[in-house]
Amino acid sequence: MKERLVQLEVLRYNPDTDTEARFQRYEVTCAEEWVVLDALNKVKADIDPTLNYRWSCHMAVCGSCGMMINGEPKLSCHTFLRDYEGVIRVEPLVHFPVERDLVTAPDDFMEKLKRVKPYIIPKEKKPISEGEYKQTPAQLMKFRQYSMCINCMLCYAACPEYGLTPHFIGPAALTLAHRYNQDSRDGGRKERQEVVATHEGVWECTFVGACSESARRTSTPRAPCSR
Amino acid sequence: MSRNPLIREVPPTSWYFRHPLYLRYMSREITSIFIGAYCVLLVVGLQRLAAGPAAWEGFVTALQSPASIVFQFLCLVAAFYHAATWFNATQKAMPLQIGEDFVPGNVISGAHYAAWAVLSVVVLFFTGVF
Amino acid sequence: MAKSHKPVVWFPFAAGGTVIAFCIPVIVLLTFLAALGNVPAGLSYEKMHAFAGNGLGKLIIFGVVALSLWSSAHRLRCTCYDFGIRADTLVATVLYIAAIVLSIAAAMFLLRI
Amino acid sequence: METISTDVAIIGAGGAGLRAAIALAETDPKLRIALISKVYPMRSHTCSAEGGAAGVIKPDDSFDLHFDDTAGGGDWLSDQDCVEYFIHEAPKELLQLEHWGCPWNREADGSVAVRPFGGMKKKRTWFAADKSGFHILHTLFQTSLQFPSITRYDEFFGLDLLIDEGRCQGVTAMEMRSGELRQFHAKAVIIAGGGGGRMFPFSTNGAIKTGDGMAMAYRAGAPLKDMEFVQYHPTGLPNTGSLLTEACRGEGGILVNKNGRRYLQDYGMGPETPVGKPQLKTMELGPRDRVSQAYWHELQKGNTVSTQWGECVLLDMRHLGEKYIDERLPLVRELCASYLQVDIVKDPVPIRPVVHYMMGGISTNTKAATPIPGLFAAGECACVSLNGANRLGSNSLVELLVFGRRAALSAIEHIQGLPAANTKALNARAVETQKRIDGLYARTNGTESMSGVRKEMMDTMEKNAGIYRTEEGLQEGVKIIHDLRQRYDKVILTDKSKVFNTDLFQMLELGSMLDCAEAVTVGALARKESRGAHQRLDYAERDDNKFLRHTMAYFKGLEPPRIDYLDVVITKSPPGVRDYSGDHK
Repeated sequence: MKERLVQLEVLRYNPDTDTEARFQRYEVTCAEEWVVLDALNKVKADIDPTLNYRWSCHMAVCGSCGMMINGEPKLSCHTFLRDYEGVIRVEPLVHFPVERDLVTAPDDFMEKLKRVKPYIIPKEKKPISEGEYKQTPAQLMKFRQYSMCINCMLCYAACPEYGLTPHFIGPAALTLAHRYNQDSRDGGRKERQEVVATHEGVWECTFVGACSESARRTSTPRAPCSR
Repeated sequence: MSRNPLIREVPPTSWYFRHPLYLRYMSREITSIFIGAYCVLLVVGLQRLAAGPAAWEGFVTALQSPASIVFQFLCLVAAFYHAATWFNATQKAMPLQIGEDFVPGNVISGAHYAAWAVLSVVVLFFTGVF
Repeated sequence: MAKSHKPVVWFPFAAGGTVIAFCIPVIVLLTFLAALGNVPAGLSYEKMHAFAGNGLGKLIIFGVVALSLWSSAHRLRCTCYDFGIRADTLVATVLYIAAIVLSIAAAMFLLRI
Repeated sequence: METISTDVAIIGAGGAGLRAAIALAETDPKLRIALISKVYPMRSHTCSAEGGAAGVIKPDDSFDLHFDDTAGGGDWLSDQDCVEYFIHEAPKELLQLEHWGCPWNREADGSVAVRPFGGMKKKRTWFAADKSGFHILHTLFQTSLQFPSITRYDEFFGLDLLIDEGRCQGVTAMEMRSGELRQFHAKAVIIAGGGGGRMFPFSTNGAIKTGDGMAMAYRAGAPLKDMEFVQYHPTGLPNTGSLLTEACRGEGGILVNKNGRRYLQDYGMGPETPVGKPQLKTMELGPRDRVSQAYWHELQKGNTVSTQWGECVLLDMRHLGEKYIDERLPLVRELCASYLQVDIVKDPVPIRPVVHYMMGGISTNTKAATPIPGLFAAGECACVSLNGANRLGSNSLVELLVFGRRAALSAIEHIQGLPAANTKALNARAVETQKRIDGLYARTNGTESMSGVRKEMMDTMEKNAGIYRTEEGLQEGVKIIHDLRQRYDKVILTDKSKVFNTDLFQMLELGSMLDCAEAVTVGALARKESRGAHQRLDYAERDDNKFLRHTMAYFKGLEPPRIDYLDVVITKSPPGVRDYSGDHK
């Protein structure tokens, strides 16, 4: 397997000892086919156990390992070394407070997800014993793409509007609201609209389109539309 | 208590230099200055039109000043750029589903471009450009 | 949570954006040709007066002008914010009022034709 | 140390934990529920499950068939009263998820669609493309947001159970972002902490799957049951270990060796079926243990393909066509394209078996109750004895729903009329935990590197407790793991900070894994037979006389666990021959 010496420049911040963030340079031998997360794992195991970041699935579905890689919000488990040359700069996701190193605080994001009432508010309740709600493949396709969001928060880091206007509810929450609004089983659109159409809601979106760029792998957050 | 999260501020007046995508977005936003100014010019034109043939002729002559030519040119660029970005964005804002499948984005944009071209040609035809 | 007044602003904005995209380029092209000295026949006083004198013509002109004004005002507002001007309420008030005043003016001129 | 009083504490907010929380909140809105997890709920490993969830729903299927598939698939080590309960609850739970919005794939008429899966006699696997676990997890998480009585403690690392007067009455946990300890006083505790596949080097499991929940219960005195049964999934990516769902084969993918032969026919799963026309319960739709074992034999015979990632066999899906693959297996295509740079539409994918699931876990009964009053467990961390010696694909997503809910109902039963807690005694227990953590920070005599010990553990598990095992290998494995547990006390904690100290969390996780690994190896050494996922080269046959029993491992501090046995509950299906030769007999 082809190997290569990779240079990482990682943002470090430890609230116990630091008043501001600094960059630390690591050199680590990696296989050419590795992802940035593999390189970080090697640094943590062999060079510096005090480096902190989140990760779990290593298949781009759990959404833990979002980071800025050369200034772009990326899942580090799905960012391939083969696509990079020279020093790779790794920072925590922007627009979120940094707890430590690459670990950010997603509290605001979590609160916003909850605010759009992301659950079925049934049109008509029916007991389990009566079986499933019928839903044709076409009705399913209407919302499925919006149900694919893995909550990795990359779109919030990509969205300049969220950075400039932190009360903006943001792409993932809007997408989630839309996902349930479009579901044939749901009757909660009006309730959700009260949240989505407030000051903080959909009207703050100026259609930069950066959210969709950041999330091409999973769901496509979307700017508002009149529906 | 050791928790003391670091807040990394977004620079409010220079954030758009952080990413080419943001620059593209800002250049789209800036077109609104020219479009807005051009709209004012349209209102002035209406006023001249209402004021009679001499006023209208004066207006058309005034358009031919060098400053106006430059302004018109910039507006032309802005208008085309805005149109292109608008049509490209529509496919994302209003995805179109037929049956189980979504109409591909470039088909939606393509339809917009086609309609736009037809409309423009019709206007040019009726105004006697060709 | 206060309901946003933005939907009122946003729908004319979206409509205006579409109008600008479809109509403004060709209109600018016409005045640009005029500016270069090749005044298209359609821009003669008679043709323009006839078009604007017709009820449908008035409606089309007013629609294009008013929606474009409104949309531009809204986009200018966002642009100001994006450039770091944080007095959003003031900017919005000034721009929206300007758009409304100009739209009313356009309507008055049209009615005089 | 701050004390948080609650009615029920749940440790783990994956599928089972969330299902339990919702069941508690729905059944009694007045209950206070603390949902404690070391990750945000959406990060839980349930999200990585791909293929689907089994439940009898179609007219051509029956409960009896699901029963037979499960009991036989588990090589008759499943408790049949448990299987009986499970198969009847399964469709209800899946329908419940449908009502909560899970985007199940549909038939043209709008009813839910089902796909074939390994070891199942009928098509009964409900699926949402190849992201079924992801959709189940997110549906549960989003649904849980409507219940104000569920208080989430995201990124709280569970440490020790608080046991007093023989009852479990709470748990201590560390708030990861501050490094501070909290004690949760609860009338009942449900552990839903997932499995510990990360004790192996090559695993489909996420980094978080380190058996913390199992180890916590084990240390508190609850036995671990059947830990030696570790499932290898036959089709993992050879470099990252990422899962390629069984649905690849369910939808018609075939396995071939370097000679292009569909070798499964040589291992009791033949005769060959036509390519692209998979037949249930035979060839590529054999059970996971058998299919993984066939790989091992091919490896011995030199029939595998040498790749830059080691010896592989090939999974060929080309005949399915691009459109069908994109509709049914989009994630699989994407995973292969990005991590291996292989397009499954054009080329076969090299794959090999990879550690996937632990059949064993905290011993529970059909009510999801452990032997410790007040302590319940559900999901992969529990061994309710549904899966026996080998779990059938698509039973586990349903298991965490069925027994997540069951654990909640049992917890409610348990807390009726409980005497008041002795807060002082619980406090004293919590202080012991604080001391343990302080001790880790204060340790100065460290000589062992954490990554070194971890690597040795993983390599030992792979080498000595893998697909095929021997007396000699297991003896060595037992010895090394035992040794590593002693050496663990000398591991250096490099990072002495409080805030989000992943060095500390990895150290705690390593401790959990070592405890569980010892139960696996000791249990495997003691089980001198071959059954399901536990295959001994030196005891190649199943031995129902001696080993139709569950292994029970009891924690004995730094000593190896005490092993005991518990009879399997057989109600209507006596042990028989596992037949995967299809209808060809």
